[in-house]
Amino acid sequence: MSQEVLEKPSAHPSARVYLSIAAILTAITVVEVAIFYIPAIRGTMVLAPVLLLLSAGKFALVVMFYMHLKPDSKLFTAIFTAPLVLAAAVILALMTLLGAWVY
Amino acid sequence: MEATAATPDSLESSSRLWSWITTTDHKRIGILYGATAFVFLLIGGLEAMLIRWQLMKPDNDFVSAETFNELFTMHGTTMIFLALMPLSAAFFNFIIPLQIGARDVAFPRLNAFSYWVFLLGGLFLNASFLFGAAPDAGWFGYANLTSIQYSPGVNIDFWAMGLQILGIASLAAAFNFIATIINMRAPGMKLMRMPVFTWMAFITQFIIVTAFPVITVALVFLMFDRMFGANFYNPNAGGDLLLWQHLFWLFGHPEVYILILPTMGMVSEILPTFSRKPLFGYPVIVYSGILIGTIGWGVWSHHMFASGMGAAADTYFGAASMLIAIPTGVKIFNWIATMWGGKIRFTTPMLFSIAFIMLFTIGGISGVMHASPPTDLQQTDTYFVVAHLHYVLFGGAFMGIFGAIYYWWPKVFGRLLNERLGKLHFWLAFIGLNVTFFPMHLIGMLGMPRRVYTYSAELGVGGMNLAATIGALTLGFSTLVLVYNIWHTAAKGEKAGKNPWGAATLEWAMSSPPPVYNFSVIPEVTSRLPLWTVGGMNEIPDVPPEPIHVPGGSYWPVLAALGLVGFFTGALMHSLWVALAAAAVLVVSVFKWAFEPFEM
Amino acid sequence: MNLDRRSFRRANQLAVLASAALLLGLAGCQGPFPQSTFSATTELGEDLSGLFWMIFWWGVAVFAVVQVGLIYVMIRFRARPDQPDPAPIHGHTALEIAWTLAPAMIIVFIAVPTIQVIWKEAGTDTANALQVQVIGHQWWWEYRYPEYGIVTANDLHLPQGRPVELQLTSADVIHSFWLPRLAGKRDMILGRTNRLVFTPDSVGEFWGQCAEYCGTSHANMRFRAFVHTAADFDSWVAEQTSAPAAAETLNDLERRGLAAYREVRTPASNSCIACHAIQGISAGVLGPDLNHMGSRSTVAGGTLENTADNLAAWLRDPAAVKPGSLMPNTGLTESEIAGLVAYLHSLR
Amino acid sequence: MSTAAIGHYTSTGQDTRKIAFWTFIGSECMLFGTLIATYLSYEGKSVVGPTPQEILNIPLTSVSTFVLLMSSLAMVLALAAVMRGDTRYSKVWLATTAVLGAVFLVFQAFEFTQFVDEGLKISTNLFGSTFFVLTGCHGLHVLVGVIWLATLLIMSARGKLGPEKAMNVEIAGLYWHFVDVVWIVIFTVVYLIQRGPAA
Repeated sequence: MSQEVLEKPSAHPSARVYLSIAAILTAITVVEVAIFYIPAIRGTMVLAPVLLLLSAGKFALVVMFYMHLKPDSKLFTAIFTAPLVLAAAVILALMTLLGAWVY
Repeated sequence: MEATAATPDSLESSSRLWSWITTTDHKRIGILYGATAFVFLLIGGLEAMLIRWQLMKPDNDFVSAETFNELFTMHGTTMIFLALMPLSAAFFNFIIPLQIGARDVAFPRLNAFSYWVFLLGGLFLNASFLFGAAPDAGWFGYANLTSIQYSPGVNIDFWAMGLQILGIASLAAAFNFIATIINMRAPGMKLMRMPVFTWMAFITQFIIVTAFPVITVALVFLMFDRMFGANFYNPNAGGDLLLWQHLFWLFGHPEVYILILPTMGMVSEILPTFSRKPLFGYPVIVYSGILIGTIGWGVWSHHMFASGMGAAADTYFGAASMLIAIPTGVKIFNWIATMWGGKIRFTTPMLFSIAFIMLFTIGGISGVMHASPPTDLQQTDTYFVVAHLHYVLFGGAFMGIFGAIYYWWPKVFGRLLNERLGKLHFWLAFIGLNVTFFPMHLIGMLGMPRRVYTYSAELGVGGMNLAATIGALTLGFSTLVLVYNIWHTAAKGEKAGKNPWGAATLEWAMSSPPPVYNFSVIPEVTSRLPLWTVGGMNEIPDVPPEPIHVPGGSYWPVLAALGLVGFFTGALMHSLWVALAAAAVLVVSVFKWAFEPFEM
Repeated sequence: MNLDRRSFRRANQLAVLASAALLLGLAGCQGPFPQSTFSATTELGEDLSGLFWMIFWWGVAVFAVVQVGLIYVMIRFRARPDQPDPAPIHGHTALEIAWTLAPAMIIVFIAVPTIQVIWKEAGTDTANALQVQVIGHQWWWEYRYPEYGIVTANDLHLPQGRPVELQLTSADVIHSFWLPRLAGKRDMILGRTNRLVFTPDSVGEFWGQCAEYCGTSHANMRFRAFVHTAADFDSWVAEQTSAPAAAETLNDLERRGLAAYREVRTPASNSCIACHAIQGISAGVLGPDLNHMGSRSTVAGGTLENTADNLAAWLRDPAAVKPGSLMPNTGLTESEIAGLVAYLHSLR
Repeated sequence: MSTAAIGHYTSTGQDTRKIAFWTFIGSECMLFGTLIATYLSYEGKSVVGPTPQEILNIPLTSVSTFVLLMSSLAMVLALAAVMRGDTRYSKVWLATTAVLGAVFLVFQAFEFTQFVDEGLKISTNLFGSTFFVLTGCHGLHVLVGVIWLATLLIMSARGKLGPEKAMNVEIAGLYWHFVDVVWIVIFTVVYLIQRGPAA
């Protein structure tokens, strides 16, 4: 967060980029729901990691491109990711301490 | 406590009261915070006196059990949420913009909103006394004592909603200060050239921003359990009572760092000034502050060693809690090194800061004693912990804050507080504190648990409890000496120039009290200690070369605050109409506020 | 300036003397401390206080270093008239490393024994341990010995030398079982069972108290533990498992008490049999089990000695003894109270 | 960061409101993180009553997820339109975003009423309590977003939302995308990964 003189304004991506990202997001959602309905995967242990990965992908896409975090100053990335990581840690810690990992 | 107005030219306005109600000037909001918090400090202190009077001797009947339980709950809640945090906020408000060379905070109206929500929240919480239903489940309010089954009255509703309101005030202020510190520093003031008080405040705001949502969620769960029959803390429906303890202490431990870090910043400003020497190891103090803030998030369950979480959890939380002693120890050694080789003047702020180091060390050590889970099995929930927490919160936070009051008073009001009365206040407080809280280590180890309205004579701790009561009365009286000092110097205090203590940071570069625009020209700094370094900063003329636009007042923040607190009052009264009406006031005020032309 | 230094030094000595006198004087003149954590009598208790004293002496060492350093600095570097401004020293890396490593070393010295004790206490085997279920109620203690089928209240009886495993839970809010001289404390939480394992070594009477704030009469939730020799414990068990004396053997005062005990009052929840249990007479579960109540050392959750007039005072107005008590004031007449006291004390 | 000329000096060259708002989003991460942590910790621990497997309606929520994704697309297109000063498309895309958000809320309201009819209320069991508070809190945020977008739409209709006001729209966009991102997590964690014993 060193002091930068007025940062060079990076142009916002064109509409075409946004449309392609929307298409990817839709595709991932369709895949997620499809996986949900495949009985072979539904009951197994592999369902959760796959779905978490896919949704993390959607999460990153929206945050980096729609919320313009990727081209923006690293200041915003820092302010957003620190609490995000903390929130993830809190989720894992509470699930562990309250005994939620039982299957 | 109607403070003397800042410099006459800065506060011309039709009626004085209306100008205070609609003020958006960070300096006046700081004074409002300080005055309100000081009144709540006196209320909390009165509650402490009543508690000590009841515990003066075994089987005493000065107050009933119900009243005692309300007193210790309100003493804890008031001291933490209504006295200590707002007193720190008073200094954040007044001093941070001056230290970073800004004309005001980033969002002045949001700043006013924070204050009014805080004030109304404090009144909301204390209004419970008028209904004879003050909160009585402890400042921590463990689940299912707070459930509707075991606390059917409105006591807990007052407590939970009061904390929600105060949480909103703290969060709003935190966003404001983070934006101010990041974006409104004077040219040349890189992050590592910021004064240490602003650094510690910066870390504190990030802890507030991440910790308060957790207790907000915990309180929402509690309110849904009580009002809509939800099952969050209902073991019969599969709920786990430890969920509340985990969520509360996930907020609770970062909270105690919210309480102590600002004071560490204040002490780090006072010690160099009166040792005539720069702070020793500035970057180390800053990084250890950041380390305390982050590790502070990984230790919360040391409040729960007796709840049977299992050996693995106890081992981790015990080790992590001990780890925090290292950055704290490093700070203490750096403070002593600051004084080493200095030219030490024992003014009142300096005495309070030295006492802070002494007493906070004792509190830190007694803290490490129950960071170890097995010893905590004897110490938790006993008076040993009461001694520990008062050494770090009174000996630590309040001594530092009293020092800061005497240190920055001339800058805020233009007059120095009387040194002789200051020293009397210091010695009475120092002796009173030790006489009150040192015996409590022993009382706890000899078997007296916390929050008991009485104890049997055979327990053998009657004599020490009497000593603690005498000490508490001394402490109470010492605070009155400060009140007299304030009243005495309001008119007759020695005039303070720009820099009565010869300090090094930016807030001493303009007149006392500062003009409403703070700096006639925006300062440019080239060093961490601008006033002590040759060419450290540009010249600040007394009269601004060209007119400076000062934003006017606005009444939308106070109306929005009334709407918000009205909504909670409606919820408390289980009256949908009051809640909806208040919500309407809030929404209208927010819209009007958003569209009000307010030129920064 | 002189005034500050002289008054400062004299007042400082005064403060140190006052604190020291206070500490020593008051500690000495008190009688024996029934709930002191300093005089543990079990291996578990000794482990806990051993750790405490180890950390305590480390603390005293650190305290000494800091205070001596501070006082030396205050005296050595106080401002002397027309003394030049000191050199602006900003830092010293070697020193920083030194006083980061030093506390880290101390922490290691403290952490290792701590972790050893944690895992030792968690790992104690409870093969032939005496199982006692301890159930916390708002403001009294219920004990159950499944091995002997005994249900009692407030007085915990344990045999010497045999490990005991307390199964701690609560029937309402969170309490905390604290028996300083034998075992430290452990929370009692509705919906969970916590365990506390220790081996009572020396015979005697040990006091305990609830340590987690649990409502109006949290201060009155006390109990006593009695460690007996193996023989005495067996005779206690025999006494507790014996059937109550037959109605005919009661004298007429006790018989009047039995009648009062059995009487259905208005409202029905005011009648003794609604909450209390005596073998063959009533099976209430809300209040303490009154079988063999006469042999108990205290009344009203450990707050009053079990004497006739204490029991009478308790029956006359429970809320006066334990504010917020769930036992209602049943408006007993003096003769009913006298009868009940005699009858209850007859249940040896 | 080209959206708004910066009136006065700032230390980082970024817009102060944007810094404050990203901090607010960080704080909201902790709020939703705690809600999700409680949901996951209590999953499968309900003693009685309908379980997630029995009652969750995946087709309906898949559609509402798609609706929210498309509203994010509409939001960025609205921002692009405002930045280029294209008043017509500003209004079109702002309206589309608000309407899609409202549709999502209708779907959610329908889902809630259906659950209540099938016997899952907030007081029924742990699942009911955690589910309704988590999704209800998210729904409230969507409602606030729709009102915010409607306000921007009115400003744009009155010609008061020119390129110089683009930062207002960008910040509304940050809020809207964040609410969408939270739903992405909720949709996966609550609806698709139904842990815990089937009924």
